[in-house]
Amino acid sequence: MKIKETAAVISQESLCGGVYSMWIETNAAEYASAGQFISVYSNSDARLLPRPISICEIDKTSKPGKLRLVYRIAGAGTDEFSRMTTGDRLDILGPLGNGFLAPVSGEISPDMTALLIGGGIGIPPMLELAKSLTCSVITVAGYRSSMEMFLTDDLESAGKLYIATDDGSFGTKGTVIDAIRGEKIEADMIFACGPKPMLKGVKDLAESMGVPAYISMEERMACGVGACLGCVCESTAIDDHSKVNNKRICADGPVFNASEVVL
Amino acid sequence: MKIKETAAVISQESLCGGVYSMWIETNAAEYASAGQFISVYSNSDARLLPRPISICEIDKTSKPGKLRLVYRIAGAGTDEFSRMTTGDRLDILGPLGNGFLAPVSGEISPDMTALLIGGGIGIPPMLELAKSLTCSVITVAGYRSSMEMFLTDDLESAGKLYIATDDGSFGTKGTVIDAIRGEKIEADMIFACGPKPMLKGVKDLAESMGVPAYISMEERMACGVGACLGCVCESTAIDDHSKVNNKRICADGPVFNASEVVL
Amino acid sequence: MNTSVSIAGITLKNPVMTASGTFGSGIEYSEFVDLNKLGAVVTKGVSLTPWSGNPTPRVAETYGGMLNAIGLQNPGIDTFIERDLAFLSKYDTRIIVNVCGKTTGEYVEVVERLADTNADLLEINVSCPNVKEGAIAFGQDPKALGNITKEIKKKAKQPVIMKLSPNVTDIALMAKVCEDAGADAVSMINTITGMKIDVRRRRFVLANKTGGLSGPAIKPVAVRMVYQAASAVKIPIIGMGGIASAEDALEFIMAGATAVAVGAANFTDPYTTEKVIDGIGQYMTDNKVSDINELIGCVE
Amino acid sequence: MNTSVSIAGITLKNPVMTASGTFGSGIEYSEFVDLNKLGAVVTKGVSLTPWSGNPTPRVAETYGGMLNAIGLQNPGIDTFIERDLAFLSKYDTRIIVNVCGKTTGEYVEVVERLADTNADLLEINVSCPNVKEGAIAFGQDPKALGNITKEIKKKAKQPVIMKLSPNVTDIALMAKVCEDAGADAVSMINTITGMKIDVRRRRFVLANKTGGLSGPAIKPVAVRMVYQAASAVKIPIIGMGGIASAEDALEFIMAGATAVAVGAANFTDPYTTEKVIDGIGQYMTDNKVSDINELIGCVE
Ligand SMILES: Cc1cc2nc3c(=O)[nH]c(=O)nc-3n(C[C@H](O)[C@H](O)[C@H](O)COP(=O)(O)OP(=O)(O)OC[C@H]3O[C@@H](n4cnc5c(N)ncnc54)[C@H](O)[C@@H]3O)c2cc1C
Ligand SMILES: Cc1cc2nc3c(=O)[nH]c(=O)nc-3n(C[C@H](O)[C@H](O)[C@H](O)COP(=O)(O)OP(=O)(O)OC[C@H]3O[C@@H](n4cnc5c(N)ncnc54)[C@H](O)[C@@H]3O)c2cc1C
Ligand SMILES: Cc1cc2nc3c(=O)[nH]c(=O)nc-3n(C[C@H](O)[C@H](O)[C@H](O)COP(=O)(O)O)c2cc1C
Ligand SMILES: Cc1cc2nc3c(=O)[nH]c(=O)nc-3n(C[C@H](O)[C@H](O)[C@H](O)COP(=O)(O)O)c2cc1C
Ligand code: FES
Ligand code: FES
Repeated sequence: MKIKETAAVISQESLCGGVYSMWIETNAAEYASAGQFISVYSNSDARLLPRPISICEIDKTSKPGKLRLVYRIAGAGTDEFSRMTTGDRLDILGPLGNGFLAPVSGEISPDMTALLIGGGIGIPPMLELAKSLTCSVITVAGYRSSMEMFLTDDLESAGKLYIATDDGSFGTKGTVIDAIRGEKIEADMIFACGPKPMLKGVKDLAESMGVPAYISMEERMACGVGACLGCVCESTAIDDHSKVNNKRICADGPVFNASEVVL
Repeated sequence: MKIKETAAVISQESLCGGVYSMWIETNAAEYASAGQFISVYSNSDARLLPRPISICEIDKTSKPGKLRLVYRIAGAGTDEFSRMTTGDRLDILGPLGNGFLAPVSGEISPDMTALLIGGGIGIPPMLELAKSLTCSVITVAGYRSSMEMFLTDDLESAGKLYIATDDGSFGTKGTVIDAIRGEKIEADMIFACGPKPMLKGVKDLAESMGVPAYISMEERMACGVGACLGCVCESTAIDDHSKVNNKRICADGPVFNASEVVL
Repeated sequence: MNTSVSIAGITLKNPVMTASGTFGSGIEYSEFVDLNKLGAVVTKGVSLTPWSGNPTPRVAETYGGMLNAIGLQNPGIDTFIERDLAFLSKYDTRIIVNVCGKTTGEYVEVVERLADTNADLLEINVSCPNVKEGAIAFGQDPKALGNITKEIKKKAKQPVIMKLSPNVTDIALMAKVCEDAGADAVSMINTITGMKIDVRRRRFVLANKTGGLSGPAIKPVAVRMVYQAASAVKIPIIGMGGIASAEDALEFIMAGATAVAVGAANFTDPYTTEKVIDGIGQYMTDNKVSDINELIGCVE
Repeated sequence: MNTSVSIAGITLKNPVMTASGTFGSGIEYSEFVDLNKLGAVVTKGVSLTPWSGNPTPRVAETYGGMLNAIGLQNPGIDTFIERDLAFLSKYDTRIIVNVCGKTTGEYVEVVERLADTNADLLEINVSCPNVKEGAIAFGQDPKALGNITKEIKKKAKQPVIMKLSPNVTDIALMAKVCEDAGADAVSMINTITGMKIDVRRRRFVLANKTGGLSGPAIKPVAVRMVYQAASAVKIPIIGMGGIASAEDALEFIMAGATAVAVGAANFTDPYTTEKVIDGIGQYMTDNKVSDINELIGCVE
């Protein structure tokens, strides 16, 4: 169930340069699961399209529940969000899309190991996923440098955590793939979110490991619900909706089996 | 001197249904005089043109000084202003235009009597004028009904006050002109602000009394400073700016000698 | 209080419809909006065969509006009839099918395929700025517009609405050409061609370079065009472009539109159509208007 | 760092000017802006004799923009030369005189009267949507546009900029026509014709019914037109339409504009021109651009 409502900001903190963490109170939390996202609307009348932001953590213990969003300032909209403080209100629509667990429901047993791979601002959705999974979890997070690391404590308390940094200032020097190869990490399935080059690497990795990879894709959106056809990505098979090779990231994704999409 | 700045709301109160009084703190106060106005900008990015609002009271005792605006909700912009509370910020430009006293400077002596006529939302600028004048002041204020009266206490403490109401629920039943005729008010000069039909009546009254009338005009504005030629009114003589018969209300007015303009 | 209006003999329970391409076939938004409340659902442009549309990014935000260059991705008429028209048949609302094509022949074939379906009206999109062939090429040339209108009218079983492009010098002329060629109605405006540049990266924001501008930003242009067209033709006009509130819709109606469509505003608030419908009712009550038809073209 | 650009041999210290009609002749805004900082001041349209313009209301606010129907009120060329050009002569900025008329003859006469003045460039307004005669009638018809350009070029002592209307089907064609007829530059866009209706009163908000839409709302259309024109002509383009920030200005420059003008944004913030100039400098520093000319038309 999707909800459009005015949510309240519960707290906001800066995690590291340009990256913020915001908890909001919203009825949408009740229906949310790891890997879904919400559309966040600007309070400026100049900016009418929503900003899609992944759900980083879900708290269903209260009613209305709470959602955590972790985001990087990328432009005017996220800049506006970063200035919000407790009690501020913002319109949201969600939860949207299909999360990480939908495609694997019933396929995960407690003795399995899931490998979660996050790159940069693709890391946040991995946290709720790590917390939700009922099997062993190994997370590999990639950052530019030790100065730009965030969510590491949270991820560590939700499973084993490896870190890669581009400049080697912390953990493995190189990419998440370098870290996985270097640490000889094995797993039964992979979940990943991050920049396209990383997702390509993940796809190749999964193929070489012979395990499925579920990756979260990104594209500019308008409706967020599958109606406008703004946010498609190329799919390997004819898609159900338009009978071409275009899956709608907002409605058919954002999580896809890596074998379904062309990267 | 005109100032564009972000002013702070000091206080806001509702005077009667739909009419609000707001004090703002702004450096523009230092240069303001009765009958001038300020351009008030909306905080909505959808509304880019300012709302011209007359200066109702000026407090130059502090630095920055303070301005009082009394306004009626007429649409989205004034509605937005009415929701502001202490500490809110709004952009303003001003003071703009020529006030009531510019055309009569040096011509008023303490033994004279000035008749101030305000109709509806044209009443606010009369308050600062009443307080500024160094001669006797008689104010006549016209309202729709006793339910919609505002600023009467303030006006009373700044001079003699007569009231007319359309429905006769307070004071003279009828227009301000009816009240003046009924009370046989005499004066050496007239200052007026209000709807056009009232200003026409004032012009005729002044002619019959053989005294000058200074009236404040209104028109939709864009620049507020005389550059765009949006806010003209027809003048009896060729105007200086465009050599036609159009005075710019924002720059040549808003106060005109009634004989200068065609009503 | 009567809120129903009629277009070419087809009665709509109220004048509010969805703008083609912004509401799919209603499936996705039916989670938010009771489709039974709508005057009509106007479906996304459908062509003879599946079209895959343009590369991404396909959408961009602009000040008070948005650009899109979807490029008419659609599953083609077969799937559309089977799935989308079947879905809509469950609802008590009018169905307007938006038709696109690369050649007159393609348009006509789609129109013929729709003949025995539950489509109530056909809206012919000759104004999409985001595809290279067909579409806007017909919509910017009076002669081509007249010709395609005539060809479609020859074969169409349902009344035909020609959807006009605002990217023309004289919208009244284009409306008149349609009327003269037999169109039952015209709708306007499709999007205005625009462009956005990412100055940091020095690149076009849209993969297609240009896209169609829609949203509140364009409303004054759309209202003006409806007014000009209404002064030139007698056939009904469906007005759209930036409608986000009942007041917006009423501007179009007073300018001369018989019905209106809500487009980009659905993306900002999926409940917009219902709010517009309720707001029009409120306006009529407040202003003692017993029949919405009194308001059509009433501006002075 | 070089911020100067050149239009028909006239060098501007930076590419930022005021848009005609939004800045008077600079007198009023000189209280806020140091005119010496501007690339050029473009003055309000001036005609042969004083024009009194349209009835009021002449301006209306729209979503992210505004409508105006001033109707080219101006004191006529005599007063203009005596007062306005004399005022501007005190400043170290380029002077671009915007010229309007009802007939080709009137345009030409104004142009001739400006021959021996301190005007650096002439901008010919053939695109004002708010007057019945002249203006836009020339700007919407390629043949008329070519003719008037030729006639003016015959007599003009200063380089001639033709100011184009966006209310056309093919802006590239209009720019090309001007280039072929000898124009030294083109500027675009003038306002897009729009309308606003007060639904409570069921009346046109503007006395003139229609007005010209400007402001941030129209920027994507303007950028697109500059890009299309830049692809069609070699003469310089002055871009405008919704510029309120340095980023906005840079969009136009990257689309192909050699210079830009700030219009309606002056009304929202009288300091806009200075902010745009400073912001462009900042962008160049941040992005290590040593010459602004490198940015002209650089979008990919
Ligand atoms: C499914 C999904 C999940 C996402 N989750 C996160 C997250 O958890 N944390 C986070 O920091 N970011 C996330 N993003 C990216 C985020 O949406 C953009 O950074 C944000 O929209 C930028 O908005 P802005 O106004 O700050 O930037 P601007 O560049 O000013 O935005 C202008 C427009 O472009 C769109 N846009 C710009 N960049 C992107 C982008 N990369 N993806 C999609 N639209 C974009 C905006 O939505 C807006 O419409 C996600 C994107 C998607 C599609
Ligand atoms: C010199 C001057 C002094 C004024 N002083 C006062 C005052 O002291 N108190 C007060 O309540 N009102 C005053 N007004 C009127 C006030 O400016 C309008 O009521 C206000 O602009 C309406 O804005 P809105 O957004 O609420 O209405 P909307 O109708 O939504 O406004 C839309 C647009 O129309 C313009 N507009 C609407 N009505 C008017 C109007 N009557 N005059 C000018 N522009 C208008 C707005 O500025 C805005 O650009 C004054 C007007 C002028 C010209
Ligand atoms: C994402 C999107 C897709 C569109 N697709 C179509 C289409 O398939 N056929 C069509 O005739 N118009 C299409 N349009 C145009 C709209 O139907 C409408 O004419 C235009 O957007 C103006 O209305 P608005 O400002 O309310 O959005 C599309 C518009 C948008 C924003
Ligand atoms: C109030 C006003 C008056 C204008 N007067 C003129 C004019 O006299 N001559 C002209 O060529 N353009 C005139 N214009 C058009 C502007 O110069 C400019 O082309 C247009 O407004 C788009 O730019 P903007 O969006 O930055 O305002 C006027 C615009 C406005 C808003
Ligand atoms: S954003 Fe509209 S279909 Fe995905
Ligand atoms: S509002 Fe611009 S001249 Fe008065």
